[in-house]
Amino acid sequence: MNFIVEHYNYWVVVFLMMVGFYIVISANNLVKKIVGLNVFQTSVFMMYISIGKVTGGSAPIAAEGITTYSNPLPHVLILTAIVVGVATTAVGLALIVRIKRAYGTVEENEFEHKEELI
Amino acid sequence: MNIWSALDPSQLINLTIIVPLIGAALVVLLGKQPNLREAASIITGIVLFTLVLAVADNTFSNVSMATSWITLLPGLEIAFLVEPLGVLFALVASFLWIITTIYAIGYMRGHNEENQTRFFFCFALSISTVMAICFSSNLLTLFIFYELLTLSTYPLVTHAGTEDAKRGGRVYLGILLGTSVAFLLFAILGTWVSAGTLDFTPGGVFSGAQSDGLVALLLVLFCYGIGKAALMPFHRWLPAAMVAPTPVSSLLHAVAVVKAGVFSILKVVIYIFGIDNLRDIATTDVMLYIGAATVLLSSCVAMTKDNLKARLAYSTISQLSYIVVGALLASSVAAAGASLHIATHAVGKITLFFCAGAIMVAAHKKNVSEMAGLGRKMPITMIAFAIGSLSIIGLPPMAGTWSKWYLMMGALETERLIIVVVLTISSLLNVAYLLPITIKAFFHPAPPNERPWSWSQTNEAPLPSLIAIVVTSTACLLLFFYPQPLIDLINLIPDVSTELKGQP
Amino acid sequence: MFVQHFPVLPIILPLIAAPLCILVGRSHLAWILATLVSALSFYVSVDLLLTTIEQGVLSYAIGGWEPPWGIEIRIDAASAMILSVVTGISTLVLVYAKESIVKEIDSRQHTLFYTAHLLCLTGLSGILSTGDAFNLFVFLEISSLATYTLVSLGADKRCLTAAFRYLVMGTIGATFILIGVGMMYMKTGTLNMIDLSARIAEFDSNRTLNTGLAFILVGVSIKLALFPLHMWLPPAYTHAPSAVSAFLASTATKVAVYVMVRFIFTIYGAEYVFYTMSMDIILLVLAIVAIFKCSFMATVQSNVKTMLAYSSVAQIGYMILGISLASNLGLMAGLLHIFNHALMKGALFMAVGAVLFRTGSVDIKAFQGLGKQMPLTMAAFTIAGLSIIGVPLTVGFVSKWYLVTAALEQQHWVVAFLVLLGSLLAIVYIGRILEAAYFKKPSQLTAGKDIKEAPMLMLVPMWGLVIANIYFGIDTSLSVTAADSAAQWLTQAVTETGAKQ
Amino acid sequence: MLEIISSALLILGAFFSLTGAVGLFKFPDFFTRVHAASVTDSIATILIILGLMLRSDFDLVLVKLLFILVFMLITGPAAAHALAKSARHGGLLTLAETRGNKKESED
Amino acid sequence: MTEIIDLVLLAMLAITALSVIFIKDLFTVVMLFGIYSFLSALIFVNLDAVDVAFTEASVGAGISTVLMLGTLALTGRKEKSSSRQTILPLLVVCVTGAALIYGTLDMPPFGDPNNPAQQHVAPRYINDSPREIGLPNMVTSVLASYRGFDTLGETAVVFAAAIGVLSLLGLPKQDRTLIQSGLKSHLVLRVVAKMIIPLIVLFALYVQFHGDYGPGGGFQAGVIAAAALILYALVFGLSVATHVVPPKVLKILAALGVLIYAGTGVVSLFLSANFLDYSVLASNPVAGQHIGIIAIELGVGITVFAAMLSIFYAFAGQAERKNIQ
Repeated sequence: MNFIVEHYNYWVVVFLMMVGFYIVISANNLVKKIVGLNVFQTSVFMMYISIGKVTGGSAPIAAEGITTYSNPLPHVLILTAIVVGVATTAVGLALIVRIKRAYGTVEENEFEHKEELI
Repeated sequence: MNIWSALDPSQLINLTIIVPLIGAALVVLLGKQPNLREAASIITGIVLFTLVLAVADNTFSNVSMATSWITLLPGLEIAFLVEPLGVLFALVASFLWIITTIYAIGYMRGHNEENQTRFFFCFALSISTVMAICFSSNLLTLFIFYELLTLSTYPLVTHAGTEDAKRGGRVYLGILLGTSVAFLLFAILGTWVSAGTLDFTPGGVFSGAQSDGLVALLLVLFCYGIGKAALMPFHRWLPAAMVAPTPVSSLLHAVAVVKAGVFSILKVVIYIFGIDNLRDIATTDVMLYIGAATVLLSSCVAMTKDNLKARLAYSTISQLSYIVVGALLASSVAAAGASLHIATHAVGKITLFFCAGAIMVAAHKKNVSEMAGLGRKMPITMIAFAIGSLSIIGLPPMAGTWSKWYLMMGALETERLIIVVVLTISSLLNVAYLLPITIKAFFHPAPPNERPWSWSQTNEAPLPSLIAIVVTSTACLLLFFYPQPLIDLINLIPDVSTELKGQP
Repeated sequence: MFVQHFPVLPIILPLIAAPLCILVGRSHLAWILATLVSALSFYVSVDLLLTTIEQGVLSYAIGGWEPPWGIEIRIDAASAMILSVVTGISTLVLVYAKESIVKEIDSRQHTLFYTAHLLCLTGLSGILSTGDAFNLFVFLEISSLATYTLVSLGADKRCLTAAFRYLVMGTIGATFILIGVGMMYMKTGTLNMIDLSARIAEFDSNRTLNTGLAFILVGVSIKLALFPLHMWLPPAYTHAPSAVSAFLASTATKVAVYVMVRFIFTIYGAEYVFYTMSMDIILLVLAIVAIFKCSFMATVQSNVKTMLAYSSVAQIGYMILGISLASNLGLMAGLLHIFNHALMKGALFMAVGAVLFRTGSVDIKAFQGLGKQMPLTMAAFTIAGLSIIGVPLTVGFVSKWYLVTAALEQQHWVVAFLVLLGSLLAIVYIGRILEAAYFKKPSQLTAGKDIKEAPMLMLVPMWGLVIANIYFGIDTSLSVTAADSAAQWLTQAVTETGAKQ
Repeated sequence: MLEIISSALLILGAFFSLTGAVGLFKFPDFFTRVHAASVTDSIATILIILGLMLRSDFDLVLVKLLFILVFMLITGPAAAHALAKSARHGGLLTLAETRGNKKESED
Repeated sequence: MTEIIDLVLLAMLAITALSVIFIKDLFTVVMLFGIYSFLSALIFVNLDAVDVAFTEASVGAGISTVLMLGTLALTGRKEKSSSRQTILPLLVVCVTGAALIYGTLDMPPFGDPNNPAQQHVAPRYINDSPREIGLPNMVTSVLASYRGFDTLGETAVVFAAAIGVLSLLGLPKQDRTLIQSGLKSHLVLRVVAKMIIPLIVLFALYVQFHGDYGPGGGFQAGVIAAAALILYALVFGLSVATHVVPPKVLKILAALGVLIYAGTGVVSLFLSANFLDYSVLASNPVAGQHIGIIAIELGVGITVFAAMLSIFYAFAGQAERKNIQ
């Protein structure tokens, strides 16, 4: 029981990750793939933030009267990771726009060549 | 006979390799003026031969000659070292190379082939690599130049540029590169890892610390890895390469390539495994019998071939297996016979190929069946052909006699009667597939349209070819009467001798 | 005065040059700038290599914050060696690109191309130099983003789908690595590699750490196109501009291999990975399958770039094989092959690019008769091809030699034999091209046009690589010493952790 | 005293947002739903923020809340308006109109 | 209390994510994703990661969603049903998930202050950073100084993304004609926009320079400022926006930001300190740190602003181009 209380957070996060991952590899529409990618990454971010959480701690901004802070390091990492995520998303979406223009579709199963399946 | 005595002996090795390269360069430079170009080739050949003679001279007055170029990998260098077996092969190759060049000039002009410059260039290149093989002092060097030989002869094989020339070339390259990369390199690496050295050392490199299974495996790998020895079932490349112009066939199939193969096998047997240890290796017998089988089978195939060159090719395969068998008999006498066979078979077989080429140039005939009455049209050629055949069969007074003699002795000494039987049968088979040609040529009536015959109609091959033919056929005779220098040379090879063990 | 700052220069030089390219605007100025900077970082990397061979690891604390609190730049022989390869190839490719991109990329995008190339270089150098697990992820993403851009610059529209597939798979891989790093951090509370290795050594086996490693390995395997995860590579290399293919094929995947080496040998330690988790078997099998499957795929391609791409995947198999032998010699063979393969593949892709430049096609038909029309290019292709096959006196032979020796040393006779068999397949797929080039009449693809030899700016770098192929095939002292000391340092890191236990 | 007022405001705000949510589900057509939704982000938020302001003592937090309040006051209605208008623009009819049309068709 | 909120939020997240799988209307999918990232932002707040929450809300829910909507405008909002087999993906996902669950078994308990993650490196940041850097916001200190190199990389990534999008879509030309496109008819919106855009910009500046003391910093500020102009472009039309901030300028700004950041590091090189060591920028280290952090935060802000806006321009330019055709 105690074990569950201590880990449920991670398990839900894993579930979310897998939902995102599933969307990425199963979706037929490229935009949806990108959405899935974002869901996947956001869930990973949650895992990191969960690592940094300290029960009874507060946001890592020094203020008088507060003794326990949550761990700032994961926050920093995830700030960076979020930026990376949005950068990837932007490029991916731009690619999709070009693909639409070149092929007239963004549905994977409508590309001509087999090698173009993503 | 050493006109190079001024030089430091070790320099001779470098020269033997570099001179042909210079020759090749000259050939390219003089590509525009055929006469100068051919002159360059011949001069190169002669200079090379004198060099090799000088090397031989030093060997007899046992001056040790060694040189090292570069260290390729730590502990592994491209290095050269003169030892008697190499000298023997070098002598044969360099001598016959001159003859072949002379012959080739006649042939190529008679056929007015294209790309003659490329032809003579590769020709010179190949002899240079052969020299490197002769004197290589470790397996890595041998391997490298073995590969280079394959690559430099490939353009010669596909010289004609026709579709089946390409097909032949593909088989040639495929089998030779394939076997060498898959088996030979593997065997070399195995030796390197297990024995820790690749240098050719008298008595072999395996200290006995290695597991028997490993050594046995290595022997098999070597025998098949050296595809140039055309041990069945990796013999296909030899007939396939018959598409090449005849001078190439003669150089490849009588001298350079195939002999490089059997030479490598001899070297491996003598200097990597060591003749004495050979007996204890499990797979020796297996390979020995495979060799024997090759001897018989290829002779049988040869009989079925009507195309002259194809027949000669299969006869070459069987003759090569003589040498393999001799090497694997694990007796010093047999080894001697094998070494001698390199020389004797070379002169004999090259004569036959020359004749085949001459017939093709002069009478435009490829097949045995068409040769009735040819003896009158081209008497000299056909006489030479007869001499060559006898030498291959091993009848006195021809060179072939000696080598077969020693092989037989070796077989008897090791009490392997099967081998004795095999050798005898195969000699009979040789008779069966070689003599008919001569008989047909001289005693069968020529086809009606070519009669009545008169001397005026004698129509021999171009002079250079004729010279070549005469020289080689006389060599066949000479080597019967004066084999001594070669035999002395062979006796210098560690634990190889023409004397039976029992005798003092 | 900058000598003590050399470790960080290969990263920040291109990083600063990239925005400058945008500022100067004019494409040929951008070209000059990019080439100069790349050459400069090459010089720095070589200097670093020589230093590390003598003195071992160089550590540089970014921002003056000592590790593990700050980010550490940590250069040992391995990283310095691959760093030199990457920067060197990049310089040559940039020289080559000037002419090559004219026909393949819209002139308005040339500046962007150079910028993206520099960013990619930044990312790769960063991956190689950093001593911090998360920082590695950041630079991985820089290089990846730049790579997606570069690939999508191709002329054929299929480059778009190729880039997109690359993007999706690459991002999944990066996220996997992120998960793995997170799990490592969770158990150790640090991100610095050396610190990590010390603290991981305290666990003999731990489920979280195992999973972390598994995810990192899978993620990296996507990036380095290990066999079942290689689907993104062939289309990407096929449809990217030639200069890009040449650069990526000879650097990007190699860097990923290096990352794998880092995680296996420096962070987790060979004992943990190979004995506790017995990853070596998995890697070995995958590597062998990769060698055969992809070499075979290469033999049936009609598009020469695709063929080279598949051959790259096969060659990566050789590197992984070397690593998976879990021995000093094997690791050294793997590193050596990274170095050598960069030389050969670079030259091959450049040659193909030159053919594309002149004939406008990379179909095998376009190669027919080129032996006479573009002698220098095809000669370069031939030599590099022989090197791939592993003919003596080329670098390919050296790699093969060490790989097989390493395999035999471990008594893996079958593996050794398979390696040699693999090179037979190489004979087939290279042979097809050579035969077409030298023994076939020009096809209708090229019949009409008169094909001239490639321009000087393309030939010079191409032949630079070819000569390197031969030079390092004959005089192996430098490359072998580098690879050897690299392997030494990597395995030493293992023993260090062992000592800390 | 403040406590009680603020809690009252908070509860009221909560109640309004709840009604908004219910309305969003219950109401028949688009426009009525927009109306319901806009209740949540106008009155409900205002009440909640006021409640919070009463709880916080006089400092930066208070100012920030004030800012948010003003911001919500401006944006909330604007958003609702934009929604409705663009729906109109897209040719969506209100319930009444559709009924009217039906009548016409019946006649 | 936190746990309960946590649980509720997680449940909502799960529902949102699952519904993304099944819904075919991409517009809804994108909206759901916006909700998803808002919810995760709430979780971050709940887990004390205010800066992250701030970023996630402005990026995930803001920029990403806008870009996705822009893409949908060009590619169509319906996902076609496909005959694609779903067993293999499901299998892959199950295996991966199983592996992860297996990994969680040895994970340290959630929120335990004695976890290794809290023990080894972090304490220094928490206890000493106020003294060493002189900033109350530890996240900013770590981000900008201890791990400043990561942030430099992050800036490079944004720059790279901008380069990528530009090379793929190209920037719209700045046209002198000033077509009053956008939402001409929406008078209310135009008035409201005029009222709030200055506020947003003001807020962006506040976030930029107050990031050292509270949540926020260059990245969030850049995004917010970009958002202000995106709103402007949406309401008054792209051509007007390009007139206010020309694309060329954006390109230069994006490059400039990276240069400012890297330049700061190089300056400390010339002051014979390590790369990105700010302590030497002023006589007293803490002041130096402060100067350095302000400088690099500025660099980040400029780059992010320019990159985000130019990316939006690129997409909007495509949209207009489509309308013209």
